[in-house]
Amino acid sequence: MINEILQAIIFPGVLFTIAMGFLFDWLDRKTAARMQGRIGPKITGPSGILQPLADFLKLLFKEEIIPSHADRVIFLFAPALYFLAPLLSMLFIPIIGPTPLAGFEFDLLAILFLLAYAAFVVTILSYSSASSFTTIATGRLVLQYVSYEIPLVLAIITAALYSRSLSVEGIVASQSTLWNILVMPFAFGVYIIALMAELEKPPFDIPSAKTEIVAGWLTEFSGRALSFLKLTKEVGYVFGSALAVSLFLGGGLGPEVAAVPPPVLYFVYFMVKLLLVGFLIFVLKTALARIKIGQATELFWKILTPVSLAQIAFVLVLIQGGVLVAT
Amino acid sequence: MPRRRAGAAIPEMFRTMLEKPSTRAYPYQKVELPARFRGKLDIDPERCTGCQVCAMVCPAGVITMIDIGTRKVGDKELPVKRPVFELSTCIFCGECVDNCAFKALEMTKQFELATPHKEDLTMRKALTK
Amino acid sequence: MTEDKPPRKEESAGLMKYSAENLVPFGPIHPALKEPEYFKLVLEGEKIVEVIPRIGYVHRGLEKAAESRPWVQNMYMFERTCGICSFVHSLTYGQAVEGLTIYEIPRRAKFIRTIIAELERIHSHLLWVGLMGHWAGFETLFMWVWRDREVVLDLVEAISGNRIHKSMNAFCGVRRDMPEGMEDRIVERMKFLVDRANYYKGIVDTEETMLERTEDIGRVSAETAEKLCAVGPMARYVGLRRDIRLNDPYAAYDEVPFDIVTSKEGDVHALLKLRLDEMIVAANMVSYAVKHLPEGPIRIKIPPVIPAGEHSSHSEAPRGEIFYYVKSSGGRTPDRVKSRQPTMANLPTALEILKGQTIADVPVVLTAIDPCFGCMDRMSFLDIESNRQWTWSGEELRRYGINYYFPERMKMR
Amino acid sequence: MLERLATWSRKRSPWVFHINASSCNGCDIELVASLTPLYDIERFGAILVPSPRHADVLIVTGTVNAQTKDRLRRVYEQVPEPKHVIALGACAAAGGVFKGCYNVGQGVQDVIPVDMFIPGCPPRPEAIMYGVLKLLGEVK
Repeated sequence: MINEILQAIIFPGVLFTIAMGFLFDWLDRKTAARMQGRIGPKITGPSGILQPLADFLKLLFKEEIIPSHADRVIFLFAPALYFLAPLLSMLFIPIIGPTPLAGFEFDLLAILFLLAYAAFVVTILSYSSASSFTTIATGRLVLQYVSYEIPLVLAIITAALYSRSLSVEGIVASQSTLWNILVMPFAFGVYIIALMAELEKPPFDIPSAKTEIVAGWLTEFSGRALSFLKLTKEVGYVFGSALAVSLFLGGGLGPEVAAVPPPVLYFVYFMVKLLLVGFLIFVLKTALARIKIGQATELFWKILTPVSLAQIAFVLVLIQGGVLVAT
Repeated sequence: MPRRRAGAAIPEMFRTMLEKPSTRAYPYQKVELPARFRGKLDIDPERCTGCQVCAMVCPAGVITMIDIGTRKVGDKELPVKRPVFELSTCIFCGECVDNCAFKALEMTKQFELATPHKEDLTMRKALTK
Repeated sequence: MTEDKPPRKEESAGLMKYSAENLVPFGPIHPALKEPEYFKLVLEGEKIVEVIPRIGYVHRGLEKAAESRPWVQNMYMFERTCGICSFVHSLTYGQAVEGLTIYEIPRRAKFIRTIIAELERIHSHLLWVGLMGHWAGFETLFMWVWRDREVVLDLVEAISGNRIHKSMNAFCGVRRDMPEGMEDRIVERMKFLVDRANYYKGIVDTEETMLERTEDIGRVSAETAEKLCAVGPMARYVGLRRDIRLNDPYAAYDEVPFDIVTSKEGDVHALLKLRLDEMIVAANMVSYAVKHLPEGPIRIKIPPVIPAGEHSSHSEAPRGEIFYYVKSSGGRTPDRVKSRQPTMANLPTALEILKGQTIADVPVVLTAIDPCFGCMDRMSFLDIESNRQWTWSGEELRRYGINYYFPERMKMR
Repeated sequence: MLERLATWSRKRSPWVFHINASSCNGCDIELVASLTPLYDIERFGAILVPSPRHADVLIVTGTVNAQTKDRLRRVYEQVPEPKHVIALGACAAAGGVFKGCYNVGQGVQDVIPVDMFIPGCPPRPEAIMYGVLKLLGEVK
């Protein structure tokens, strides 16, 4: 019992997830900087690896200003609610073995619910601060959410359909011979693009576009609330990539090495794939300019939704035809 | 018309990533300044005669002349003046240096002038003599 | 003073017919604009119906101050009208004053002026291309362009001693000669910049997301642009062949071969390419001028008193035409200096383009004119509350300003 | 212990909000240049933030004129504690070449308290970096 509680709190539970969030933020900033010909964070810890931690702590110790016209209750508590979403979802991902910490038979549905929940919380959060910039940002948030949600869910459903399971554990287990990405490369692509939209990474940083609407929905937040909102985004980054690894890249599965104990091996494979997915997003994010909200909606509805539907049809044909059925 | 594609910058991005970053290691390494760099103003008190030309030409009103005594010319008592520089407002144009007939002024290469107290930037060097 | 209550400023600006929800402030302190300037956007959803500018945040009262300062000091003050096109301001002011004197400017000085002005154009255009990347959310382009821009700044610093405010101009000449042995270095750096400009042209031509942000955005017809008095690149991108360097050569532009670039497309994408092309032309001009630099003196010293008369001068800044008018009554200070800046001329066009765009286009379109509000905010004294007219001396105006705005202000200089 | 942690994090993560109080752009572009690859102030954790509520350090450029005076004060009040103000350039420090124009004041410190002056017209990016680092050295 104590072991499990420790697992949930430290490794591979909450603290590990937060640490990974910091790591991803650092890698993100560092790779972007290197690709732009800069060094990026350097003096905070070795190569600046503690930079996200310093940012987080500094914001924690800062004064928190609540705008007079804001809805106090939501403004104070919603960041915590928002923070829960990716943190809870992370418990459904198997990291150090084929069984996740809190998996159950239909946990994929829970993940989908938590995704929608996060979008909902962030919308009321944004609306609660009631300034003209956050109002525009709220509109953009909602519009972006309804745009990316359909392709995102369709991509997830594709994996679930093919693996004939609604639990992350089951989907990972079904990929022991063949990774899903080889069957459904387009679903993976759609998932990554939709994920970038969910994380508000360029080119989809529309709701927090710096040069258009100040800091978007983050404009009015300061101090502790801001630190948690930023942390949530980073943890969401980790969770999104981890889900991609589990759904399409076979989780921690990989060739066995005799000398290494299976949990360690599983963890190493998982981390390597996680960082690869993260790196893919870093590169895309650095290479693209921000698009407009109308263009984003068009991209998701007119291009990516048909693509993911075609992918589902293709997978269904495969299943009906009995070719390449997952184990 | 060239082909449109998303991510046209990716090859160059990877090339840049593998190169050495172009950042100059400034605080750890001294800056190489060109010979003509116009930094902090400096005065040689020995050479200054208090002729006031610098105070007259300065566009930013950096220089004020202060009486430090008198001297006798013939049978008249004339005030002896020396400049005081308010460097916080200096625009580093070098007009005073160009106009100083006695070569008392020069622009050094010092540019690290940040200070929490504005008073630190008042240069009274010429008065000390 | 009339008996009626004067209309509130918002009413007089025609703002009252819009409800508060539709009004979104853009500025004065906004991350997209590095300078404080205020635009009220009237929105329907994301679409812009009307833009109401409110200018004057960078007003410092230069023209009035010029009347109480000696001629040479004004040169340095006008140079600091704007940090990006600083040289061309002092050049134009200098030319206007030189027109009042009888002296001939040495040929070498003219060439050096051309070199510095073109280096400044390269730096300004690169700055704008980089910032356009920043406004469109393409940080990588911004970082790369600004990295390459440092090449120009290093050259400028080596020639003049400062990266931004060169302080190179003097009346009838330049203050510093070209340093020895710089020729090869300049030519080689210019070649590098031409290569980079060609690469960036490729990027803005092929990168899908960048094209989506810039293509078909900010379209304006040649007639409208002409009617609204667009100048500089804003005139050239719709196909008008307008360039003071060509139409009315000053400095050494009649001796350095070049051709201006125009475009027919008339959108922001065309502007991006036009500015990069202009940069290439400027780089070639610098190379030519450096190779063909004539020998001779660089400066004639002139007395501090300028003969009476009036004269005007104009020149092509990176953003368009700059115009200076000076009037002298033969004293140590000018009687009147008037300057008109390209941003002021281009702003009506930008506001016209903005109508009908979405709010996401605001930074891209508004800054497409390469705004320089520091240049723009000139003396514009208008008392709408009482129709009184009177004349003030500079000293009185200063007193009034201090009393009005800084009642607690201690003594000024 | 907690105090030391707070000081450490504050020294390592100065988020900068930039206000142009009627500057000529020279200082502004040099400030932006200090973010770019050749100078890269992000090495020391400094980034430019878009909203004053996120900021720790307020960098003010330009002669504070009548129009921007109130706005400067308002933005200053929006920055959460602890906050620091840097006056960048000759104009922000004392009015620079515009000292004596009828519309401008004599620097930022008449409007809001200033912790660090960086003179120069405009200061080099290195000088800006030196000023920011010197300010961080004094952060308690």
